[in-house]
Amino acid sequence: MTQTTDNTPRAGRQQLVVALHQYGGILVSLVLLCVIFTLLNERFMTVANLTNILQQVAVVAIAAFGMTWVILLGEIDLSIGSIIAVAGMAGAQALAFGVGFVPALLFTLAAGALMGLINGVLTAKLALPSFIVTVATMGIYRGFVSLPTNGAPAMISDASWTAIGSDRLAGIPIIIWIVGVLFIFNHVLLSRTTFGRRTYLTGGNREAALYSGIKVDRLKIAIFTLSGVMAAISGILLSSRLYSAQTNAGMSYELDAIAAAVLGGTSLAGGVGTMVGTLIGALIIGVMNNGMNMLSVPYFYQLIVKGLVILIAVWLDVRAKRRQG
Amino acid sequence: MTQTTDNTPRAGRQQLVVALHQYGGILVSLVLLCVIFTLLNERFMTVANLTNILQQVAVVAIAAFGMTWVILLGEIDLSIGSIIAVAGMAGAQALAFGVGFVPALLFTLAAGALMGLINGVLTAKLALPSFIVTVATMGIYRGFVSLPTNGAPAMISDASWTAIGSDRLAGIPIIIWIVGVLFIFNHVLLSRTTFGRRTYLTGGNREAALYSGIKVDRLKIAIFTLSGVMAAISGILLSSRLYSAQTNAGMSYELDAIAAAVLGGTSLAGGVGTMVGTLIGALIIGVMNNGMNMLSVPYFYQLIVKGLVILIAVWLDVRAKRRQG
Amino acid sequence: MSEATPVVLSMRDVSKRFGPVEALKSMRLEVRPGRVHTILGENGAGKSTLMKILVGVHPPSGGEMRLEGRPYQPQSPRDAAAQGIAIVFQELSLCNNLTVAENIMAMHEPSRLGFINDRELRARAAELVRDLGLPVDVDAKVGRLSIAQRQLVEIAKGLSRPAKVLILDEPTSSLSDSEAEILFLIIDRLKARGTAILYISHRMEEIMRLSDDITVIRDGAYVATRQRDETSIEELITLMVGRRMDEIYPLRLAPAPGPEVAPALEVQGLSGPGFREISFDVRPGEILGFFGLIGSGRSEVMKALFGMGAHTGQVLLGGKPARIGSPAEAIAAGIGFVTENRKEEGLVLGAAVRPNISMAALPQFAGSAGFLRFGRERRAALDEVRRLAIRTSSLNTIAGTLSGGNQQKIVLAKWLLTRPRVLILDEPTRGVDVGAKFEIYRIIRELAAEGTAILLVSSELPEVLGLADRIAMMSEGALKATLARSELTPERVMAHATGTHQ
Amino acid sequence: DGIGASLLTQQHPFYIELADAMKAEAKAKGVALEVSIANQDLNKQLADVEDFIVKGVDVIVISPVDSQGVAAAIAKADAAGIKVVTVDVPAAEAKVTSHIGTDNYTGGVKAGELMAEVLGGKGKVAIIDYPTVQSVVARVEGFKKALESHPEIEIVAQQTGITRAEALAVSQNMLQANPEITGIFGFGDDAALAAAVAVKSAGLEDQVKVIGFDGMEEARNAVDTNPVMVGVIQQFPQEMGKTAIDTAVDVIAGKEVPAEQPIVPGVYTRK
Ligand SMILES: Nc1ncnc2c1ncn2[C@@H]1O[C@H](COP(=O)(O)OP(=O)(O)OP(=O)(O)O)[C@@H](O)[C@H]1O
Ligand SMILES: Nc1ncnc2c1ncn2[C@@H]1O[C@H](COP(=O)(O)OP(=O)(O)OP(=O)(O)O)[C@@H](O)[C@H]1O
Ligand SMILES: [Mg+2]
Ligand SMILES: [Mg+2]
Repeated sequence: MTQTTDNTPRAGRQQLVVALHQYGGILVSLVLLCVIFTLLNERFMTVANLTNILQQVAVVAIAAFGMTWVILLGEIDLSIGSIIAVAGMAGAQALAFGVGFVPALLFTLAAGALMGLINGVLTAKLALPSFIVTVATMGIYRGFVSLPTNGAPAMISDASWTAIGSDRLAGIPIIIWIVGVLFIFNHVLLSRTTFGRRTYLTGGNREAALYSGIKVDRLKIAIFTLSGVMAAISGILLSSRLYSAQTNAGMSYELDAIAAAVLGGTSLAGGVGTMVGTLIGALIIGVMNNGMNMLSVPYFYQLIVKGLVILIAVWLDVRAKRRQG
Repeated sequence: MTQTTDNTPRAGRQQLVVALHQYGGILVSLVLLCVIFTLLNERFMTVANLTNILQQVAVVAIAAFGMTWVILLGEIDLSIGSIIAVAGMAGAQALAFGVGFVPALLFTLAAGALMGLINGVLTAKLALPSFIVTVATMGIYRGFVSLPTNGAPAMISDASWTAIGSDRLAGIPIIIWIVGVLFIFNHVLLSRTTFGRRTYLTGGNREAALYSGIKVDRLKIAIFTLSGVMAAISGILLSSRLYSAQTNAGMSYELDAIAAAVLGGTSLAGGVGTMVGTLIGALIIGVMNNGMNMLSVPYFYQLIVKGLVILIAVWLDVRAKRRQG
Repeated sequence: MSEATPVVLSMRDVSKRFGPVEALKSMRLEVRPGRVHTILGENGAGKSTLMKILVGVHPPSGGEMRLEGRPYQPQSPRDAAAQGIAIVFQELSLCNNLTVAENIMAMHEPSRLGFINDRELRARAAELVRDLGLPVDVDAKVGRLSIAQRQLVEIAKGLSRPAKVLILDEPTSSLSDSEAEILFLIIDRLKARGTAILYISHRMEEIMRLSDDITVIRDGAYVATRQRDETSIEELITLMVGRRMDEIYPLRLAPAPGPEVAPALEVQGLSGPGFREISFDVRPGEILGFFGLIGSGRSEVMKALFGMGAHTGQVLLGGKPARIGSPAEAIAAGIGFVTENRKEEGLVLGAAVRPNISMAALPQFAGSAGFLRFGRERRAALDEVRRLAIRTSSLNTIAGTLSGGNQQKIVLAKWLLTRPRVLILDEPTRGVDVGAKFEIYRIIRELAAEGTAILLVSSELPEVLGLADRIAMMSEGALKATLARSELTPERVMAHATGTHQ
Repeated sequence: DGIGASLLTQQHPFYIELADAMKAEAKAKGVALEVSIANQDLNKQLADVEDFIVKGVDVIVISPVDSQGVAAAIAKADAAGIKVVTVDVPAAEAKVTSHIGTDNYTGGVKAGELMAEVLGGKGKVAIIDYPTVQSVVARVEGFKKALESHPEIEIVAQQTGITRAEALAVSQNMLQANPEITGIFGFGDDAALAAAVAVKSAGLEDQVKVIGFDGMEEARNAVDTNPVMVGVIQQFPQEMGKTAIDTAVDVIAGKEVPAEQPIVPGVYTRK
C-alpha cells in the first residue's frame, strides 16, 4: 500500500505539467481551431483580429465567469441573458435621467445584484430548483426590460459609457482590461479563498457541507448575486459596444455561457471546474464564431459546425481526463 | 417502528385521495387560474375556448411527455425545439417529393427517432452530460432544418396532413384525440410496465440500477429516442396547424416543456414524476397564455405574469409535498 | 478441511487493477455449499473488490473463476444472478424514490408482456419480508427509512431470488444486535438449504459465531484459510494485520471525572420529532454511551443537539444556556459531530483528502480577506492523516476512492481539527476493521483524557461496554435509564434497550 | 367586437411605431382595438388569432410572422366569418381583404441603386441579412438585382446578423476578412447601425459606406450626423398603421376596400 506523501509546493515546470494535464483536452481543441483558421485565412492570426476576438468574446466570457460559480454549486442560472438586457436598460435609463456616469454604473451593478439576489433567495429560501426559478425570472426580467421603452431600444450617448466598449487604455481596448481583471478576480476568489473552497465543498456534497458548518443558503444567495453582478457587467459592455440598450439583448447568452463553462471542464453536477477552463471555453466559442465569419461560412452551416465543435471538444476533454484515471 | 402491513388494493375513493395528495398543490394552481379567468371574462369558460386551449397546448404537451421521460432519468433534452422544426421540414419535403401522406408521416417519425437516437448515443456511449450534448444538437438540428429551403418556410398543401391540425373526429378536434392517446400511451408505459419501472429505478439511483442489471445505456438511448419521436409528433401537429414548416418553429419550446414537467412535480434530479402531473403542468401554461390573451394583457406583462405564476405554482406544489412530510 | 463437500465456486490467481492501484493480486478462494465462508481483511484489503468481481460489476484483470466446475465469467450482476450468485452490497444500492416492495423486486417484477402486476409484486415482497421477519413496511418509500431499515431491505432484495451463493458484504455494519439476530437466523436457514454464503464483517465475535471457513487477505493478496474450529480471534487478527493485538478496547488514560466536575453539556427536556423529554449531562473527559435498537431515536437527538432539527427544551454548554439553530452555531459553541452516514453527511466524495479534513475547521485556515492559508492547512491535514494512520497515497487523493474504513477516519479527522469541547460520535466505527477500530478507540480515549466530553452512539454492545463511563439507554424515542459503569452488564443493558426491564 | 391585431414583434422600433399609429388611429375613430404580440413565433400568432376568434372581434389585422405560414390563421378567421387585413408582410397563399405594406423588393432595389451611386459604380460590398424572414429576403434580392447592372461592384461577403450584437460581431469579422470592403448593406436599421460602429472601430470611416433599411428615428439621425451612414431606405409605419385601421373600419362598415394598398418606401439621405 502506498505511503502518505506530501507534495511540496509546485515549481514552475511542474505547474505547467499539471495545467497541461488538467486542460490538455480543451487546449488541444482551441489550438486546433486556431491552426485550421490560420491555414484557411491568412488574416486570422493578426493582432487586429485576435483583439477583435477578445472583444467579441468579452460579453459571454464575463457572464460565463458568473455561471461557473453557479454551476460549481450544482445550480444553474438561465436568467443571465435577461439580466444582461435589464442591466443595459437600467444604465440607459439612469443616464437618460441625468444622474451621471458613475452613479449610473453603480445603479446598473446594483440592479444586477438585486436580480441575482432574487434568484438566490428564491432558490435557497423556498428550496425550489434553480432551473425552474431562473426559467421563471428569465421571463420576468425580460418582461421588465421592455417596460420603460415599450420594447424599443434606448439610445446611449454618454461618452464615458460608450468609451468602455470602444476606447483603449495603454494600447489595449478597455474591454479586454475588464475581462482580464474580472478573470483574475474570479480565479483568485475561487482558488485561493475560503469562499471558493466553500463553493467547491458545497457543490460536491451539500449535506456534508451543511454538517460541517457551511451556511449553504447564504452561500447560494451570495453566488447567485455574484452571477447577477457579472451578468450586469456583461450588459454594461454590450450596451456600451452597441451605443444602446436593446430589449432583446443577451437572448440565449445563458446557453453560450453554460457551453463555455462546460467546455472548460466544469461539471454540471457541481463541485468541479475552474475559471481558467471557462476562459478557454469562451475563447473556443469566440474563435469559432470569428473564424467562420472570416471564411464566410453560411449561417446555417455555422450552427451545425458550432454544435459539432462543442461536442468534439467536450468529448476530447472527457476522454483525456478519463485516460489520466 | 412501522409494522409490516399488507394494504388491500386501493378502492376508487382512496385513489382520489391519493391523487389529491399527489397533485393537490398543482391542481390548486390550475383551478385558481381558471376561476380568475372565468370571473374576468365570460367567454373563457366556453366549450369553444376550452377546445381552443387544448389545441394550443397540444404541441407543448406532447413534447413535454417526451421530456418527462428524459427528466425522470435525470437527464435533459434541450434539442426538442429543433427536432420539432426538423420534423415539420422533413414532412414538408417528403410530401413535396410526392411520397404520399403515410410514407411522409413515417419518414418524419423516423427522422425524430434518429435525432433522439443520436442524442441518446452521444450521452450514453461517450458518457457526456446530456445538457451539453443537447445544447450542441439543438444548434446542429436547427442548422439542418434550414438547408433544404435556405431558411425559407416550406408550404404544406397535403390535405391529410393539414387535416390533422384542423379537422374533427366525432365532434372533437383530431389534435385533441392525438394528445389523449399519447397521454394514455405514455402514462401506461410509465406506470404499468417494466420499461417505466426501469426508468424510475435508473433515475432514482443509477449505480443501483446498474448493479441490478439494468442496461442503463440502452435505456438511456431508448428514452432519448422516445423523446425524439414525441418531439417529431409535436412537429407534425405544429406544421399541420400552420400549413407549413417553419425553420424557426419550436424555438425555446424545450423550456416550456421542461416548465410543464416541473410544474407537474417532476424532479430535475430524476426518479420522481408522472405523466398526469406533466399534463396538468402543460394545461397551466396553456390556460395562462390563453387567459391573458382573452384579457388583452400586454405582451411584456404576460411574460412577467407567466414567470410569476410558474414560481408560485411550483412553490405551492413543493410546499404541499413538504407538508405531507 | 471438509474436503468431502464439493466446491461450488472457486477462484485462482485473480487480480484487479484500478489504474495505478493494485486492489487484488493472486487471490484464491474455494466456497462450499451449506457453509459460511468469511473473508477477513483490513479496510482497503480488497474484500469488496473481490465480491464485485464475483458478481460481474468489475471484470478481473487476470486469473480464472469456476462455478460448479465450469468457467465462470459474469458480464453483469444480472448475469451473475441468473447463474445463481446473489449479492448484498456494502454501499447501499437502493432507489430512495421507490417503495420497499418495488426495490426488492427490481428487475424481476411479476409481469406479462412487460406489464407489471403490482398486486402480485406487493404480495410477493410482503411475503418475503414476513418470511424473513423484517420490521419494515413494504409500501414505505425507501427514502423515508432509517439506515438500518434500508440495510434490512437490501438483504431482502439479495434474498428475493434463489441463489447457490449469497454474498453479504458487511451486512451488519448498520444493524444493532437484535436486527443482526434476525439476519443470523436467516443465514442459518439458508445454510440448512445448502446455500453457500460468502460473508464479510469486521466484527470478530460475530465472525467466530457464524463462520465455518475464514479466509484472511492482506493488501489484496491471499494470506490463509482457516476453519473456525481450528483458530482463534488472536490468530486471525495476527494474520490480518501482520502483528499481534492483545487488547481491542484500550484502557482509560485518566480516571473518569467524578460528580464534582461541572458538566460540559447539559440537556433538559429535549423533545422533537422522533424523541421526547430527553435529559442527560456529560462532563469533560467523560464518555457517555448511547445504546438502543435501530430507530430508537438516538441519531435524531444528536442531530437536534447539532442544530439540524426542530426541538424544544434546554441545552446548557459549560453551564450557560445555548441556542443552537444550525451546525455553524454548534461548531462555534464547541460541538463536533461525526455523523452516522459518511457517504451522505460526512464526506465530499469527489473532493481530495485535504479539503475534506479541513472543511469543518475552515475558519482556522482563513487568513486576511478570506484567503486560505494553504501551508497551514496542509500541515494540519497531514498531522491528522499521520495521527489516525489514514491510508492514502497523498493529500490530493480523491476521498471517494479510499476504502470505507479510511473514509471513516477522514470524517473523524475532520472533527478532531475543530478541537471540540463536546464530540458526538454516531456509530464511529461502522465498517471499520479491528486495527483501525483500535486506533479510533485509542483516539477517543486520548480525547477524553484531554478533557473532551464525548457522546458515543453505538449499536455495538461490546463497543459501548468497552468504552463508556455511563450508558444512556434509549427506546422508542425516550431515555429509559442511565446506567453507571458499575451497573454495566450486557444483560442489564439489553434488558433496558428492549424494554423488558421493569 | 372591434379590431384584433396580431403583430410580429414588439422589440423593433418599426413595429412599435406601427402599433402606436394603429392605437392612435383607433382612438381617433372610436373603435376598440386589441393588440397581441406573436414574438416571431407563428404558432403563437395562430393561437392569438384563435383567441381573437373566440373573443368575437369583427376584423383581424395581421402583420404575418411568415407570409406562407400565416395561411392557417387566415383560414381559421375565414371559417369563423371574420375578415382579415394584412400589414407589412403579405400573405402568400391566402386571400385577404386587403394588404397594406412596403414593397420590400423595390426598397431593396432602391438601396442597391443608392449603393452604386455612393460607390461611384465600383467597389466591394458586404451584406448583413436575416434569411428566415421573407421581407428581408425580398430586400436582399432587390439589392442584388440593382447591383447586377454594375459589374464593377462585387458582393464579397454575406452573413447573418439578427440582433444588433450579432450584426456588430459579424461586421467586424467581415471587415477583418475583407479589409477592402467599401460598402455594407444592413437588412434593417439595427444591422446598419451596428455596421457603422464596426466601421468606426476598425478605423475605416473614410473607406466604407453603410446603407440601412427601415428608416426609424435612430437611423435617420445617424444618417444626418454620421458620414459613414450614407442613407437608409425609409418605411412609413405611421401611414401603414393609420391606413390599416381605416381599412378595418371600412370593412366593419361594409364598404369596399382596395385589395392592395402599397406604401412606397422612400430613400432618406443627408439633407
Ligand atoms: N473503483 C475504484 N477505483 C479505484 N480504486 C478502487 C476502486 N474500488 C476500490 N479501489 C481501491 O481498491 C482497494 C480495495 O478496496 P475495497 O473496497 O475492495 O476494500 P475493502 O477490503 O472492501 O475495504 P473495507 O473493509 O473498508 O470495505 C482500495 O485501495 C480502494 O481504494
Ligand atoms: N422525518 C421522519 N419521518 C418519519 N419517521 C422518521 C423521520 N425521521 C426519522 N424517523 C424515524 O425515527 C426513528 C428514529 O431514527 P434514528 O435514526 O434517530 O434512530 P437511531 O436510534 O439512531 O437508530 P439508527 O441505528 O437507525 O441510527 C427511525 O425509525 C426513523 O425511521
Ligand atoms: Mg468493502
Ligand atoms: Mg442512528
